[in-house]
Amino acid sequence: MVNLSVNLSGLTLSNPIIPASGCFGYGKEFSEYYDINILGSFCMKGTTKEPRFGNETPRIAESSSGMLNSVGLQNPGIEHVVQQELKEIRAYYSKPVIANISGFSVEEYEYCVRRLRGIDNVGLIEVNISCPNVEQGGMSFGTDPEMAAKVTKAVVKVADKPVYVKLTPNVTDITEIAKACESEGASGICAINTLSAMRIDIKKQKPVLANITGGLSGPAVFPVALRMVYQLYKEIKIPIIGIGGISKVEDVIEMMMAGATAVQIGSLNLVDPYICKTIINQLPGMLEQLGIDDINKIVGAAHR
Amino acid sequence: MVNLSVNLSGLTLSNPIIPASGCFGYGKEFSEYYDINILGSFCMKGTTKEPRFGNETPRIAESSSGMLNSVGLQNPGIEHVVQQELKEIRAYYSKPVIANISGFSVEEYEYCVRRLRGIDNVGLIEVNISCPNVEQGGMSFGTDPEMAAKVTKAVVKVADKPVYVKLTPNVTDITEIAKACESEGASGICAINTLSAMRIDIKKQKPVLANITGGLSGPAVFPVALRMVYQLYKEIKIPIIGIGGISKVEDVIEMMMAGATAVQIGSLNLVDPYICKTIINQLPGMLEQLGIDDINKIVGAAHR
Amino acid sequence: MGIYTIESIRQLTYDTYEMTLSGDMSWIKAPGQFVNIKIDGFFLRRPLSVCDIDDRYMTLIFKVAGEGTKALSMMKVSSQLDILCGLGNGYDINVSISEPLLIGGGCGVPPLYYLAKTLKNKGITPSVVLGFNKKEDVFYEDKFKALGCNVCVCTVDGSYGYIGLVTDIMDMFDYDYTFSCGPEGMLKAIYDKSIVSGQFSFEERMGCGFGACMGCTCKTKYGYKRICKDGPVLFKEEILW
Amino acid sequence: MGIYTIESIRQLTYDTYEMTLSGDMSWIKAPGQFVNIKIDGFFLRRPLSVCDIDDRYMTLIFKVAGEGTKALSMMKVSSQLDILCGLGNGYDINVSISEPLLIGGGCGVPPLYYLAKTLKNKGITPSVVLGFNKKEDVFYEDKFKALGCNVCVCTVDGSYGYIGLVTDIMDMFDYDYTFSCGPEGMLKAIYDKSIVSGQFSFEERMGCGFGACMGCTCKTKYGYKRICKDGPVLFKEEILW
Ligand SMILES: Cc1cc2nc3c(=O)[nH]c(=O)nc-3n(C[C@H](O)[C@H](O)[C@H](O)COP(=O)(O)OP(=O)(O)OC[C@H]3O[C@@H](n4cnc5c(N)ncnc54)[C@H](O)[C@@H]3O)c2cc1C
Ligand SMILES: Cc1cc2nc3c(=O)[nH]c(=O)nc-3n(C[C@H](O)[C@H](O)[C@H](O)COP(=O)(O)OP(=O)(O)OC[C@H]3O[C@@H](n4cnc5c(N)ncnc54)[C@H](O)[C@@H]3O)c2cc1C
Ligand SMILES: Cc1cc2nc3c(=O)[nH]c(=O)nc-3n(C[C@H](O)[C@H](O)[C@H](O)COP(=O)(O)O)c2cc1C
Ligand SMILES: Cc1cc2nc3c(=O)[nH]c(=O)nc-3n(C[C@H](O)[C@H](O)[C@H](O)COP(=O)(O)O)c2cc1C
Ligand code: FES
Ligand code: FES
Repeated sequence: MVNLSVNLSGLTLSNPIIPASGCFGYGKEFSEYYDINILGSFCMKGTTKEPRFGNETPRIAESSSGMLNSVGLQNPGIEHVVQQELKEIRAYYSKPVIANISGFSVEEYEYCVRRLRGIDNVGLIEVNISCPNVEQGGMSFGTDPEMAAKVTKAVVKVADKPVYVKLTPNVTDITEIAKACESEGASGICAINTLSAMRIDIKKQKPVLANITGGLSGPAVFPVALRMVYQLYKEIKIPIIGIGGISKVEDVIEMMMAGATAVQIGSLNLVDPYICKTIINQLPGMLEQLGIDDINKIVGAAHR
Repeated sequence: MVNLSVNLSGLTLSNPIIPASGCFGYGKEFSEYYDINILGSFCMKGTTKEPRFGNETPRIAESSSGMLNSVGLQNPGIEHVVQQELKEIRAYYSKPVIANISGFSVEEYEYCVRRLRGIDNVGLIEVNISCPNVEQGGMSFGTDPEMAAKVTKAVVKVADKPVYVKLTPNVTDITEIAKACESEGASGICAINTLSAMRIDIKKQKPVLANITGGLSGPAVFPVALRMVYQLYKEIKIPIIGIGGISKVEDVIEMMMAGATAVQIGSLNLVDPYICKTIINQLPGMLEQLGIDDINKIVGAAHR
Repeated sequence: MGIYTIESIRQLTYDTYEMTLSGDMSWIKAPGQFVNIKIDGFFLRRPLSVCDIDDRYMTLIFKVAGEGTKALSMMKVSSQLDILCGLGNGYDINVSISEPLLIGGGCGVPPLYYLAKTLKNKGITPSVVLGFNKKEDVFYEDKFKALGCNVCVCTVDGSYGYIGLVTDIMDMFDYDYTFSCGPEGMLKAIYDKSIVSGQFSFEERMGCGFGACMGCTCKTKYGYKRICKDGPVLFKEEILW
Repeated sequence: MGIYTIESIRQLTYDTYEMTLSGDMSWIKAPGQFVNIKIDGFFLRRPLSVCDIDDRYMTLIFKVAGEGTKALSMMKVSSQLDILCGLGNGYDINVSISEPLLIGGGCGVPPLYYLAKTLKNKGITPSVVLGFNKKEDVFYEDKFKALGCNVCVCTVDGSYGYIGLVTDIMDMFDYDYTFSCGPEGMLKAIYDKSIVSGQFSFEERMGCGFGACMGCTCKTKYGYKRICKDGPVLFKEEILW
């Protein structure tokens, strides 16, 4: 028997597979396709203090081995998430979930995280300082180590769960941002969010997305995400959740060998709603084939 | 008849299609596949002051819709390029080429550019401050606006041809670097070089590339390159050569609508040696279909 | 999600194809629902309305609009497709109506066929208005006629049927309800012109097609709705333009 | 570059396939050259040695090493492949030799077959040593025998033929020259052991396969060489390990 269970700052997951924020809603749609209790955990859609419509449509474009989105953090606001979504989730998911939080000021982040205190089916808080699809706030917190530190510090102070900070790849040096978060008490780092990107409709001579730019995700970004996780593992001591372009079981293993303790799978859920189930089923066999009896042994293996 | 000819700071190209540096050697191998005189121009492999072997092999890895390289500027040195390659090129290419220059100090850049004075089949100098595959120098000049400005200034002073600076996408804000180059007299900007990336061999539990990381190129990066060209067009007045992931005639048009006056095609030449010929043949028909009689009219069209 | 086998591909016009597929049809519950098709070499699936269906076969009609639909049109009979089926709400036919008018424009026509058939089975024979750009684009007029529907075709350039837009000829019929599908401009024109209630089927670029990504959200009088899950069909009363 | 049609696919061992293709063979000039195959869904081409060739057909033998060769193994007869042909220098047979020994290991065996045939046509019948890991991996022993070659097979685990490595059995033959192809470790062992001259065919991860990208460069006594263009065959005298 291969051990698949991993530990994220005290939160034990039965396996390292976590659907990523924004690509799994609140899990409900997927629970109609399969029993999502097999997941290590799942990450809810990004939540802000106030409800948001997000950006105008079109919000989606396609590219080679990838997609662009400019959803812009559509969500019903933290109050609704706490009062309704987190309660409804219990009906089809019995483990703790990950709450993904965004804000347009340090106070908003703090507000949301405070509001999550005492809610026992939230196991971890993922602080998104990397959304490329909102005007102010969002990514701007993630491109400046000082701002990243400020948000982390404020949030860690009020949180009663481990705080993981989710970073943007749209920076010169991601390790610098991560170190700032680590030093202010972040329990872990999630990397990466989407790459800022765009497409143009040549018939209309206009950007495809109403928001002009969007975030690139999917297999196209995998080697960039992998490089960043590898770099982070060298520079920080806290656990890393590896995200970006994972589409198959081999990618999970690469990502963990680069240094991730767990992984998140985003866009692939949108085109193959069963992808996480498939990968969870394939993991033990794949590890056995590689002669590995405990998945924790591969974390950072490529550094040795 | 559709007009395809474009002008790069006084250098007129019969069409905007230019094979990118490092993906076309000195053109010789391709001249065996087709008459490369149909090209607008072509960009020679990156040249440094001293000959270089580059990095150890493996230097190549693959990813979804892309490839990674860590060639590390293998080249015979500027002296050999001037004395031999540039002379031999005349036998199969009768137009001016673009010389791509790299260095490990400002002096080295300056030296190479000075050495190119008076050589009439060099039409343009592309200063590569963005190679992710060399230890010092290379990309480090391209991630800091001050260093970028310094290199540009030194090179512009000694050059007798237009100087275009080639930028790296591995930065938080590419426009900041471009503006630094523009203000020091660069005649144009080339964007983008490769994205720093990696792959891991899960059987060996080791990075695939001997150099650990490499540069990601190919269709996977197209939407990122397009976004950067679009951003640059808003912020600078000098011409932009759009590079990154172009694989078909539609991509050329998107790139020009984003703001590129000409484009470079890199990796695609490696997997389809006829790609530039194919695209040049398709361009007039594609433009006609879009109702465009002069390709210059689409430059920056997506901004209007 | 399921694997479906291509049973036939037939070219209806110079750019429009009709494809029949076999496989598990139990997912599909209502006319106006759509399927989302994985095409080799493309990351996102392509949404197409169900044009017709029975226990064993499903018919889709699609226009070659870009690379994805082009690749689809070149697939071979008996090859297989990975399809997410039974997506969206579909048209609600449990509304009290007696003389419905079905209005389709271009590649908005396909879902109306299965809708017409379903209404027919309920004992209601709808009237049908089909709008196209030009003669060469027209398809399925005879299919609707074969159902016994009163069918009127118009083309923008007048090269076939009546000249003009669907809104120019819809008043030739008596109707107490509209079901429509087509370009947004057409839907808006119908909305503005018709004084009766109705259901309108919308298109939007989609990430998932099953409600997970918020890629397709629009504003309605009753809050934000996902075109893919809460739509594609919206009631006239809730639409905000 | 050209389009080639798959005429047959045959499984030689549990993981090794033999494929014959028809198309323009005029590109191929020498044994030891390779082709570079575009496989749908993969960005880079896959290099494979020419195993045999005549005016109309080419034979390739490949092991399923990863996703690309797996996809290749599942292609159907009569489907088409986009292939760059006639790449690399190939073995130089215009050297003065009388008793050449051909040494192949695993998927380094294929190019030696066409080499043996070419030598044969020149009036020289080579001896052949083939090394595999185990019995189940062995292929083409009979094909070399049918050419009239003296063939010796060894397996690492001794489950077939002689036990051991090719270097353990090569001295069973008299030879004045070696032609080898196989894993780098094997080539190095042959280099160290043999006292005669020879030619060695190398593998490297390739970007282009035709000399444009410098992805495959190695150092030799006479400067840097591109495995794809200046190789894959190097002379013993120039090799630097
Ligand atoms: C609910 C729904 C039902 C539809 N039913 C039909 C139908 O029955 N017959 C038919 O011909 N067409 C239908 N369409 C439109 C059809 O989905 C597009 O024509 C198709 O996706 C174009 O793909 P492409 O690769 O050829 O074009 P490309 O332009 O290359 O596609 C690029 C991307 O844009 C998306 N896209 C492009 N046009 C549209 C569009 N109009 N709507 C949504 N996404 C688009 C594609 O899905 C893809 O993600 C429907 C659309 C929706 C949303
Ligand atoms: C000149 C030359 C001749 C060859 N001839 C043969 C032959 O006749 N029969 C045979 O079975 N194999 C041969 N090989 C090896 C063959 O190219 C690889 O097994 C194949 O590329 C693996 O592809 P994959 O997608 O299955 O594996 P993956 O590991 O998924 O491939 C990933 C990437 O690595 C490259 N790669 C992986 N292994 C190798 C390798 N050993 N050499 C070069 N690139 C590699 C692939 O081309 C691809 O770019 C030859 C290699 C070279 C360089
Ligand atoms: C449609 C969509 C919506 C997203 N929304 C969020 C979000 O609300 N919060 C967040 O932190 N990341 C969001 N992301 C980013 C993903 O969580 C993930 O970081 C990114 O897509 C890279 O992973 P992937 O390549 O597996 O998709 C979103 C991504 C997509 C495609
Ligand atoms: C094998 C290889 C070698 C390269 N060498 C150079 C180089 O010497 N100098 C340079 O400026 N860019 C070099 N590049 C970058 C390309 O010129 C180009 O900027 C990049 O590949 C993106 O374009 P593409 O996606 O069309 O390949 C190289 C790229 C590849 C793939
Ligand atoms: S397309 Fe994903 S929610 Fe509608
Ligand atoms: S693989 Fe490109 S030069 Fe050899």
